[in-house]
Amino acid sequence: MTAKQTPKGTRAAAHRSDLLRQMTRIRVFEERCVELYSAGKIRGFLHVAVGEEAVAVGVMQALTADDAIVSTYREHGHALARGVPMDAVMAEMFGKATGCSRGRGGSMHLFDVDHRFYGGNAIVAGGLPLAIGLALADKMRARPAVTVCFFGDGAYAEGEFHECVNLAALWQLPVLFACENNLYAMGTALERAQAETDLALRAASYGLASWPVDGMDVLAVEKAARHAVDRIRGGGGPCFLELRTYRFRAHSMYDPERYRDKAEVARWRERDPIELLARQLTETGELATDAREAMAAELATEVEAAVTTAEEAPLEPVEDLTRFVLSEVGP
Amino acid sequence: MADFTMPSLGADMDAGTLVEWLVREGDTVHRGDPMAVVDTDKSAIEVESFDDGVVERFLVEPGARVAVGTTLASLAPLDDAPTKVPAARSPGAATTPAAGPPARHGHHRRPHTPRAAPPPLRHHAAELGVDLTTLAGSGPDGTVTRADVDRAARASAPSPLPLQRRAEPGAATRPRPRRASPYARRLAAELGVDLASVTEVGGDGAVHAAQVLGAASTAVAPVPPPPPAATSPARVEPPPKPRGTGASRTTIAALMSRAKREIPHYYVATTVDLGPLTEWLRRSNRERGVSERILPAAALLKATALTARDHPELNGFWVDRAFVPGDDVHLGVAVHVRGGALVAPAIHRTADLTLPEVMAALRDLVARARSGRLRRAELADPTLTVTDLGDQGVEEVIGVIYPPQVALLGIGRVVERPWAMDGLIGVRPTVRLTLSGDHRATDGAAGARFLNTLEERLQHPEAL
Amino acid sequence: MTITPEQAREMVARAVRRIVPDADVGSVPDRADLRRTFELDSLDFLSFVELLVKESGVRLDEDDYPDLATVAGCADLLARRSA
Amino acid sequence: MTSATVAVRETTYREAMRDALREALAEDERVFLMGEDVGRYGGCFAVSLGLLEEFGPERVRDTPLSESGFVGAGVGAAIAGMRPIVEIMTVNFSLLALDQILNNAATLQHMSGGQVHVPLVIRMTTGAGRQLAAQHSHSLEGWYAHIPGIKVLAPATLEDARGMLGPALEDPDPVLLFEHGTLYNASGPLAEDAGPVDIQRAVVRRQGRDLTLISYGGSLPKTLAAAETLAADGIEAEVVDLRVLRPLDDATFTESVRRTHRAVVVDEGWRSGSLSAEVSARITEQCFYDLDSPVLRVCSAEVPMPYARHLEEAALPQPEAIVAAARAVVG
Repeated sequence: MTAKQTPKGTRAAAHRSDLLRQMTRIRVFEERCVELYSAGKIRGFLHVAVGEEAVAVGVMQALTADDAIVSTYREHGHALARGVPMDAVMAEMFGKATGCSRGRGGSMHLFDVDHRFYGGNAIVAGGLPLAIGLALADKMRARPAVTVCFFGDGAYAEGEFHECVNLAALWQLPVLFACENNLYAMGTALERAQAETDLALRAASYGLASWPVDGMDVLAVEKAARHAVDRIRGGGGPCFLELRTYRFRAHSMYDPERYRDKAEVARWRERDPIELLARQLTETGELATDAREAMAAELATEVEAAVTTAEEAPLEPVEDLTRFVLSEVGP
Repeated sequence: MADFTMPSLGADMDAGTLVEWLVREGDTVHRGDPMAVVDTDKSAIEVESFDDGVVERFLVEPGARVAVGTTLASLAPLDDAPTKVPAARSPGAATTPAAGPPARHGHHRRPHTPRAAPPPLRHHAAELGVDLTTLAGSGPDGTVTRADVDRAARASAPSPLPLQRRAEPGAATRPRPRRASPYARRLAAELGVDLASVTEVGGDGAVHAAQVLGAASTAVAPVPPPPPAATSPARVEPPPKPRGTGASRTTIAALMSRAKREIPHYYVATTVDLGPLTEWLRRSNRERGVSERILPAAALLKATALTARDHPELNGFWVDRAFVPGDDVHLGVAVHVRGGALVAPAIHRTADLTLPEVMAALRDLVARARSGRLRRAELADPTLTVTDLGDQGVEEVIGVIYPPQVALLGIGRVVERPWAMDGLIGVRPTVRLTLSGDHRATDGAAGARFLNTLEERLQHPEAL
Repeated sequence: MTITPEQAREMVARAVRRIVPDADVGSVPDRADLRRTFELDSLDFLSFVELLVKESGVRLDEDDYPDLATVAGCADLLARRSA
Repeated sequence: MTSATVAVRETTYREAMRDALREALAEDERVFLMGEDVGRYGGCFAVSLGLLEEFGPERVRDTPLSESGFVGAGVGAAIAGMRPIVEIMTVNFSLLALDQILNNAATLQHMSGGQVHVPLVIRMTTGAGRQLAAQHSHSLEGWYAHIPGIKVLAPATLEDARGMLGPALEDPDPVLLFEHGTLYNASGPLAEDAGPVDIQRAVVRRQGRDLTLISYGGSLPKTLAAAETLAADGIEAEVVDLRVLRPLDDATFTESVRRTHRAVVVDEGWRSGSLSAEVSARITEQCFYDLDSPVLRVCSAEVPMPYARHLEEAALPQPEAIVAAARAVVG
């Protein structure tokens, strides 16, 4: 079939283009957040994952609506890739009542139960026990759902990590442990925190399938994620992906980055996940040169709209302060 | 034309110091290019530009500490030739800082809002009742001085009384207020007992409900407090008496005056033949050991208790212009404590006790009253008080009711009297019983009925 | 074993002091009425009799009260009853 | 009114709790028991003896020694629709899971703007008195009663041991049940048909009028003993069993103190910042004008619990100390 683009081919190309769009969308969103933070509009802590977009977008492709996600405080990419509305995320960062957590959680605690997005967690490895619990329930009720648990290399040092990975392996729970290894736990490089830095190798020792993945290549991430999730859904027990990635910006909006030098950052920027995919799509002719500008402009407009909506959104009335401490049982 | 402003670089940052510029005026910068180094009290951080443009003019010099949001340099759009005069500030740029202290409006004196007077001066003014805001300060820059306050105090004093007098009896001169528990204070207020007159204190040196009730049951609301001048400044605390030995003379005086002033007493009396009782007691005491022996006083108490149960209208309290019946009969027994104190603690549920139990209760109560070991409840609860002065040799006792009770029974000495029965004259042991009643609660007839029932009961001692 | 007047007098003194701790028992004339001297009411007097019975072992009924009115009376009665 | 003779049987606190567990597991398949040695070993205090054989390993799950892991898993499973009963062997080990209890179980609902509910029951043994020395003798109910977002119960009687679990499981929010170690062997009559009890109110266990003794859990028997000693001396003490440590049932104990005008709080926690401090503060706030003496507290000495019997007894609140405090307030 000589047609350059077979139907399957055009679908695949459209999909690749959509991956590019999703990654760019996260990038534009987070860069704008950095600005808003500097202008004092976003307060508290802000952890951006600029450079790690491939992990969020790639892993999410393997999930269905029924699957559950537990994330960390570097969660904007995960939330947006999972489909949490951008307006709701931005409003949450502005502390507004229309935020996805009514303005109570902020950047580190985005929740959207309709999308089974069970929040970021500000405690390193704090989300792992939740994730295996979600998986335990799904397994006990024979539901085909998979729970993806995102965490960083820093979590490796927490007791909870070892307890949960072992428990999941012991009880063969439907969990995908997605370790976003960006080589730094805040200011501590991986080799200064772990005796054995091959995290995938370490995970295998707990008796579960475990692979390292190039976390800057969204196609590679997607492929590995689909393989792992299918294996889990097929009853193969929990899987572990070590997604080797890198964050181009500081740990959070207030970090002098004395722990790494500019050359290292520059080296990793050469494998910027967005540029990597864009180059591929240009070489194959799938991506017209002006398409990226149009995409960027369109996404900038979406982000600005979210900012405007967030600025005009109402604050939660103070009277609601004590609501939801306990459940509001019916009258 | 956007500007380059001091960024917020942390949750707790509201100002930053420009350390150095990384660009020069006239340089072209692009989004993301580092523009300057800023120190945030914790560390120095490179700050990037969020816009493309040409650096027109630095508005802040290195070393200056400015609030977050303050414009550090103006940027001209890329395509414009650098103009000399900085264009009007573009509306979009953030001008008012989101956080940080408001800019000063320059100095002008607002009339009459004195810079806050230092606390000691405020306290001094309050003590002398001087309103600071009404003063024009003679101090530098219009500040109010201590001399100003003193002058104002003297100026508004009507008579040349020493400053000390004019002020509300200053805390310094008033004797340290007696410590009392909140409940004691509330009870004192409710029962009209002046705390200052309660000299009894608990083990912890404070007045508790027991002492107030003790005072109330034996004292009257104080005579209007003596004029301040009368109280000698240093009132010597009476040595703390053993607890619960009843109210002191002053409290008794207060109680009795209130009783006489407020309670319209009526009195009814009768003489009762105690022949059957004394005969019955003599016979039964012979079979009892000495410590079980029963005295007439105990028998009289038991008979009175049973009678009070028959006539509840005399067994209770007059509170807030209404009679409140007692929940049971708790006879108050007036005990004369050596040394002049007087107390009338209650024997609880007297009517339910057997005669031997009443006797034992009486002995125990009197012993504890004299050694100051009465319990709070015993002082709090008498519903009808009995004053038996037989031992003191008087034949008739016309007593004063203990507020808030509504009656009192006075018992005299057992006296051999000529007695006519069925037309024959004989000699019988008799006792004169007098009932004082509060005419607000009952009438003489009620008192009379009470005494008749009491007399009838005393004729059947075996039924006591 | 009969109680000598001296022993009886000590018993009386001890009994009175038990009831009226600060009573000055030593200087009481033999014939003085105990109840009036020490302001003993009927309850006190009952306790006084009780103490005498306990110490002397002698039985004292209400009819004996008139004899117990004075120190001398007590001494004679206790001596007589314990003979 | 002659009531039909209620069928009564002699039982122990432990058996009452076991019946409650059996009933919960039988009646609702969402319920499962999870904890260290709860299955094959039958429970460290033999509370769950026989339940593994009756309900199987899926519903009665032994866990590795991973408190944070399995408590967090309980939270996750509860979020996903299960009704887990997690047994933490003793409150001493709960410190390893305090982060999951506080930062996840108690906080998720509020932080998520009401989206996430955590219908989880956690049971813990608590208290000293068996010479287990400092690390096995803590009494930390007061810590947990400090946390908004959870309920805390302290069953002290057979009825409460039998009846609190059911309503706790029906509660849409996390409920902590503290069972004092010395109560398991307590025996006595219990109605055959004993069932669910209220889990909101405190209860007056003994009427009295001269003062109010307020206590809970393991200290209740000592407080009742002290009340009897006082009664022999003519002092009638009213004894209030708090039963619910959060939310505290102010109404019941303040009503009592308004009548008696005096209060002593008995609490096995350390005095400083203890639950008794909170009870005392509420009495002072709500009954100030009825207080005839300061509210006194009888607590454990502020020392790590010593091993030696005589020292432990000296450190713990004892009836003698309660009687002394009572006399002090009655004056």
